[in-house]
Amino acid sequence: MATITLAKGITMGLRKAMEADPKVLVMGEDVGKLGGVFRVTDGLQKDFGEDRVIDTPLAESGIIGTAIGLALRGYRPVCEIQFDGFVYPAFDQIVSQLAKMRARALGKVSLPVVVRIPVGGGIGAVEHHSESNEAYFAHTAGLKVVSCSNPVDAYFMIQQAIASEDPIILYEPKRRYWEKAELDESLTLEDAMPMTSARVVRSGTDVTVAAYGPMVKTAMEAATAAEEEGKALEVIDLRSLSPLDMGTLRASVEKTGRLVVVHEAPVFLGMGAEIAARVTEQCFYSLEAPVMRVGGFDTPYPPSRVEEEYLPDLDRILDAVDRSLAF
Amino acid sequence: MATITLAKGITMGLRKAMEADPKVLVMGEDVGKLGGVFRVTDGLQKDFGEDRVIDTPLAESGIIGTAIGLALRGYRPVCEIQFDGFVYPAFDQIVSQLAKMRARALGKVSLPVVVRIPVGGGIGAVEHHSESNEAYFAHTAGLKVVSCSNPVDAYFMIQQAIASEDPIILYEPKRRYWEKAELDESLTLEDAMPMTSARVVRSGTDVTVAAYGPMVKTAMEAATAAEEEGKALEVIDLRSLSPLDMGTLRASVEKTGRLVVVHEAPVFLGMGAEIAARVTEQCFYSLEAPVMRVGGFDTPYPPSRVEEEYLPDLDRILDAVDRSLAF
Amino acid sequence: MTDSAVGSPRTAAVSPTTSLSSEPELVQLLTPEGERVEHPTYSVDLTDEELRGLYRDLVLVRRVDAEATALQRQGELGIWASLLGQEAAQVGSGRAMAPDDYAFPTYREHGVAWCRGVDPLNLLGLFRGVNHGGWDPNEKNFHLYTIVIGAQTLHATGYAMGMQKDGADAAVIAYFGDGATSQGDVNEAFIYASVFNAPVVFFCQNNQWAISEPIEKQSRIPLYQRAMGFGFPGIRVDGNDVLAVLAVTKAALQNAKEGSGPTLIEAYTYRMGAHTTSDDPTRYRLSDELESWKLKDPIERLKAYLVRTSKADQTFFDAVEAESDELAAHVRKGCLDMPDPEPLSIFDHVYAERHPLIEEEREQYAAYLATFEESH
Amino acid sequence: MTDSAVGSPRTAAVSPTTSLSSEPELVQLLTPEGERVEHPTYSVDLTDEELRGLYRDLVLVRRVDAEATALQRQGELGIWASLLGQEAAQVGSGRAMAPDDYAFPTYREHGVAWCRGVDPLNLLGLFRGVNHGGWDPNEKNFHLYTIVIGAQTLHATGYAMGMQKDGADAAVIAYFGDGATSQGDVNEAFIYASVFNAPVVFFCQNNQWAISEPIEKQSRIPLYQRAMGFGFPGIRVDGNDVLAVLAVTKAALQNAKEGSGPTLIEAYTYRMGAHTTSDDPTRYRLSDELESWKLKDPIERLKAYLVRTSKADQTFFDAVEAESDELAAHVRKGCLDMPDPEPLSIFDHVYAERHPLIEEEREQYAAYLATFEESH
Ligand SMILES: Cc1ncc(C[n+]2csc(CCOP(=O)(O)OP(=O)(O)O)c2C)c(N)n1
Ligand SMILES: Cc1ncc(C[n+]2csc(CCOP(=O)(O)OP(=O)(O)O)c2C)c(N)n1
Ligand SMILES: [Mg+2]
Ligand SMILES: [Mg+2]
Repeated sequence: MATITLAKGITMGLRKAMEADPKVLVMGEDVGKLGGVFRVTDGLQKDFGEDRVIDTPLAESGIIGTAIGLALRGYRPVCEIQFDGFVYPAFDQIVSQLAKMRARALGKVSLPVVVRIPVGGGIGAVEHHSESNEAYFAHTAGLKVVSCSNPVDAYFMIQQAIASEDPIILYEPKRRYWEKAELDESLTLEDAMPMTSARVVRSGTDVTVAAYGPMVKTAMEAATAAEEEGKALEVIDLRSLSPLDMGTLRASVEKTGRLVVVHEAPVFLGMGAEIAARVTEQCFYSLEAPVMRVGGFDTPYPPSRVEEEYLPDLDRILDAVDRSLAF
Repeated sequence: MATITLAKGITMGLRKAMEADPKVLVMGEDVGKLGGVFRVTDGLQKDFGEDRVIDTPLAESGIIGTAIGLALRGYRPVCEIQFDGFVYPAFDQIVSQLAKMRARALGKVSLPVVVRIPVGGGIGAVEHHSESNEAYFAHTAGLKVVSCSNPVDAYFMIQQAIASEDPIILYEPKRRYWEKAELDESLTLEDAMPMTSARVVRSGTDVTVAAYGPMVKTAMEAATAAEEEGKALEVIDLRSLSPLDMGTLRASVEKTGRLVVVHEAPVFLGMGAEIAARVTEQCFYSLEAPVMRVGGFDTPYPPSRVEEEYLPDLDRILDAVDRSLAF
Repeated sequence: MTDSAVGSPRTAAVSPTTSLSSEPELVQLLTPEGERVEHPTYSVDLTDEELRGLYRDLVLVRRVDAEATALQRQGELGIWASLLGQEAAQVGSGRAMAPDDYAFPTYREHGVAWCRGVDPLNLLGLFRGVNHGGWDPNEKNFHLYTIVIGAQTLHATGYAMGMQKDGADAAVIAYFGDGATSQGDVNEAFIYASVFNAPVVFFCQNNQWAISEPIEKQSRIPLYQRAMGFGFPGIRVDGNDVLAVLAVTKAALQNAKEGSGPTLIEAYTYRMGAHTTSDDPTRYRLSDELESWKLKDPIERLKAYLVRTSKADQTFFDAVEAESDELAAHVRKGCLDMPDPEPLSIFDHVYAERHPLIEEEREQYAAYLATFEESH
Repeated sequence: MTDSAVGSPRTAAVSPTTSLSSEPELVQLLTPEGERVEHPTYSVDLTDEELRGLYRDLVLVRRVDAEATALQRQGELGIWASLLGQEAAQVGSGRAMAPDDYAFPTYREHGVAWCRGVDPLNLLGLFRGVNHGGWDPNEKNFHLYTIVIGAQTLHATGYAMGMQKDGADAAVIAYFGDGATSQGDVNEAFIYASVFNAPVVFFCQNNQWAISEPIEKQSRIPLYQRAMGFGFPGIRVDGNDVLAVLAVTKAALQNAKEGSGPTLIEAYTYRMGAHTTSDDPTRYRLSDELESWKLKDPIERLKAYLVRTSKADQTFFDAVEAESDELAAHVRKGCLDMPDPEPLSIFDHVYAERHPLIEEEREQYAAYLATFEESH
């Protein structure tokens, strides 16, 4: 057993994958000597060399575009986008090339590229450093979008993402990078839950709260608080945003009859929209209230001094839970 | 009264706006002598000169980025993106700059930039020429996203978009460019319905069908066919995707109790997701069936020889209507 | 400031060298009249058979192109991007490549595809709309066509970085057009290639037009000089001279393999036809420009040379004609025989691994289609 | 191939000129020792008062920067991007601008802001997190800080295109760093500016580092030579020499206004501090590099010159010191006095026009907040 942070979980997972397969590369801005601005790649260049841990020029389209070429040559690049708000220059390469090339080739090429994106707010940063843009990629066919919420998942999901033959967008909740947990290093990938499965992290009977990434911890806190008020919340860590694990969601909603979806991203066309629409269609007669969505407002991410107002917190989740129960 | 095509409606609207305000510019690839690949800007450079109708270098980020600078200088640029699939290189400029700069400046600057995007499939084109990417921009706070479905709306909406102080993404349904309608040229902008209002284009009592852009015509055909089967469909042309005209949607759903949303874009996190989630929350007790979504599959847009299978048609709409009624 | 100022430590200043108006000469080994000329830096030494082989390539790819254009007119293709006029640029560079080298084309490199041994029918599939390409890029080291302008130059650079890591004795050619030089991606590719010293040759076919926009809308200096700004060599070659293109491309590939990094080759040529079959060039360019370029035809000049030097006789030319007719027939028949994709193929190959949503939609759509079967 | 080959019609080939290893000299008018030297092309003719004014600017902006860094350490700012070491590059270029000229800064141009007359408190607001900028760019013709690397260079180019259309006797300066030169946007800006001959000066502060990445990761030749590839002049100036920067920038702005189009200025300088207060340079660079640059300090050299030529006496220096203390106090007090934004301000200024969703969310959130009021 080792106590690790979420950031360390990614680092250890990367290291394991690089040791296991010489084709695995790490590339991005400042991932070398600095170890990335969050130190997630700390020590990797020292141990694997500049040939496998590559400080790229300051150009995100170039990072993804060359990663695609490297993948076509048989490499497995893991690209770090320094902050969520800086993935957009690479949007064309991700959406029109990375996501579509396999279908374009009728399956004759694979693009095992992982795009790591530190995501979300709550760290008191300046503009563009706190965004939640998962819906853009979840709406893009050909990509898989996953989001880890804790150190152990981080450790396994980065390895699963690298092992996948499909391009993966892996979201890392930056404000949870320093959260700690115990990792049993004897566990292997075989022991790990499939990357695209959701996990019930707390079972309850009254209301289902579905969250992912940074909001899982917040949802758990809400569940604890609700318990004191005698409400039993079931909390689901979605883990995978595309595809969605509908089976787990359905089973829970059929039990509770109520669903609240929580994310930092703006509500309008955020993940909550798809989950609400899909769950409602599949569980129409089980739902005793409409699916409630708790998320960021439909505004640009605000200045950090007011971000706590923007971000869903325990109270806003409980408010939605109450509205659902009162419906 | 003049008979015009949808393409001509945009051309005439552009011309009117350029005549009225010397600050209005048209810029994009091949918009000059060629008049754009769809001839929408035909004749404008001849009449307004190369200074106001600008053939840009082949770089979309540059088109939007320089348009932002021109807007800051007091111009009102209307940017043409040649095809839907080619807007992605400009994604960063649109999402991080165009959409957010006004809030960044606490309202001290306006960015009256219009981005015209010929959208959607059904024209037998090669890859990247048939995409429906409105959900990306509708999920982006700071932008307004509108979609015209007929020649008269095209004529007015382009003028309204240019008149707006907010950045507008205007979608033009390319396969409807050659649809004809009568335009009463004596009508002025004052006579026109607000750009952000939806329109009930056919009233009915059994099921509401909400569509926009190219799918409005298809929805109307479905309504005609349904009538023969004795089903009275109410068809709504949403026109504005962000913001949504919820009042019109609510009124209709409260009447019919059933809603089918139709668009070409992939269903997963498409506009239908937001509409289903929002309408369900606001009309929970009026809905007799879950909101049905008819859209493109969650795959890349297929080769043109099979695109008719991918695109929602009359039968798939009626199938959803039946599933709604049978629920 | 003057040319001599470039990089001269005294001033640490640079200024434009050649303007577009004063066009520099270009590397040429075969004049439009078919005269063989020497060049101080570049040369080719080809056997008569190799020379005839190049002629054959030029004729065959032009024939395939003509047949495809005809098929489009007859409604068998949705659209076609003709290479007419650019045969020498494509065959010269295509034949410069070794089997282990790799090409990243645009949507117009039919001649390069031919040289790599790709059956033209693969290309027609895309333009007919039965697929988006679908051939196996690794079979002939010829990547899929890329339609998004410039995107493939980064793929090519990344692939070259991979070759470098593998220590392979191979290099990549990234194809793109004059208009593409304005895209951020292409300039980023120049940066990555130069910083990592990747074995990639940037092969720009300057056919003078980007749909309706002349080269002046993309650059105010000759395109080959763009390389100067990134610290690698750039060179302009007569794109209608298959020998010069072959020589210059061979040298650039060799330099790349020897570790000298990227080179930008500007193949100066002309788009003799419309941008695509959907385009109408009469709206934006004058026919006399076309006339002047007709005199520089890449095939005519090689034929003139072969005839004058009696390296080929009429029987050879007749044989090539006959072969081109056969090839055209093969293309036509193969095109007409192409089956439309199955409706459910839409769901294939989106992901390598199982995907619940795709499977759900496939099943639902299959069931939906079945309802029609029944009703008939 | 050699330099002389550049643009020479005979070969139509270009090749790298200077490599990074052999650094070219740069335009300098004031040596690190404070000696005034002449340059064949560039000169300044300043009154003693103007020279003292420049010194005052340098000292004051450094003081503001130091105070902001201190405020961050004390938790009053979330982060701060220090300009330490780049004062001359910013003051020299900032003072070269006329009132009608327009600046598009990155996030580090505190010295330019000062020259434009922007109260430093406006800048602190962003780093404190009370807004994203929020000043009126048109008040002082100083655009908002842009954090997305390179994006502002296109805004600057577009703005310059607008000035050109207006026939204004004005030009734009686009500020960016060495790392930014790798972004597609910056290269597209070079293309638009050169093709449209826009009156824009591209002012690149090469402070040798992009966070942890040295310049070698962005380019293998000196950055000012990038301009060659786009057909406009590029020049490297001693970025720690306020006089040289002033002269070179003035000339470039003048050329732009006279219709000669863009110029790329590479201000060769050094980031003396961390990238931002969140950064730890000890992880990636050696301190002796820092030591060698200390000897080139922009303020020391000007002070030495003023003293040696007795253009300024101790009373002047004391006065500037005193003024800088006042300014620092103003910055500190103003920073501490900044009110946090109102919760509901999140919904302001997202759109110019009414927006039902924003209004709905504002109302709902106001009602939600009210429930807490009650409960207290
Ligand atoms: C990113 C992007 N923008 C626009 C287009 C539409 N388009 C297709 S070809 C073309 C012109 C390309 O010109 P050039 O690079 O010179 O190549 P050529 O067609 O002349 O071979 C344009 C604008 C595209 N395919 N991709
Ligand atoms: C598009 C984008 N990618 C990444 C970043 C993160 N980032 C902020 S500053 C910086 C380095 C910039 O270096 P340079 O251009 O030399 O400017 P300097 O900070 O040295 O002044 C990076 C990578 C960003 N702000 N924008
Ligand atoms: Mg071209
Ligand atoms: Mg720097």
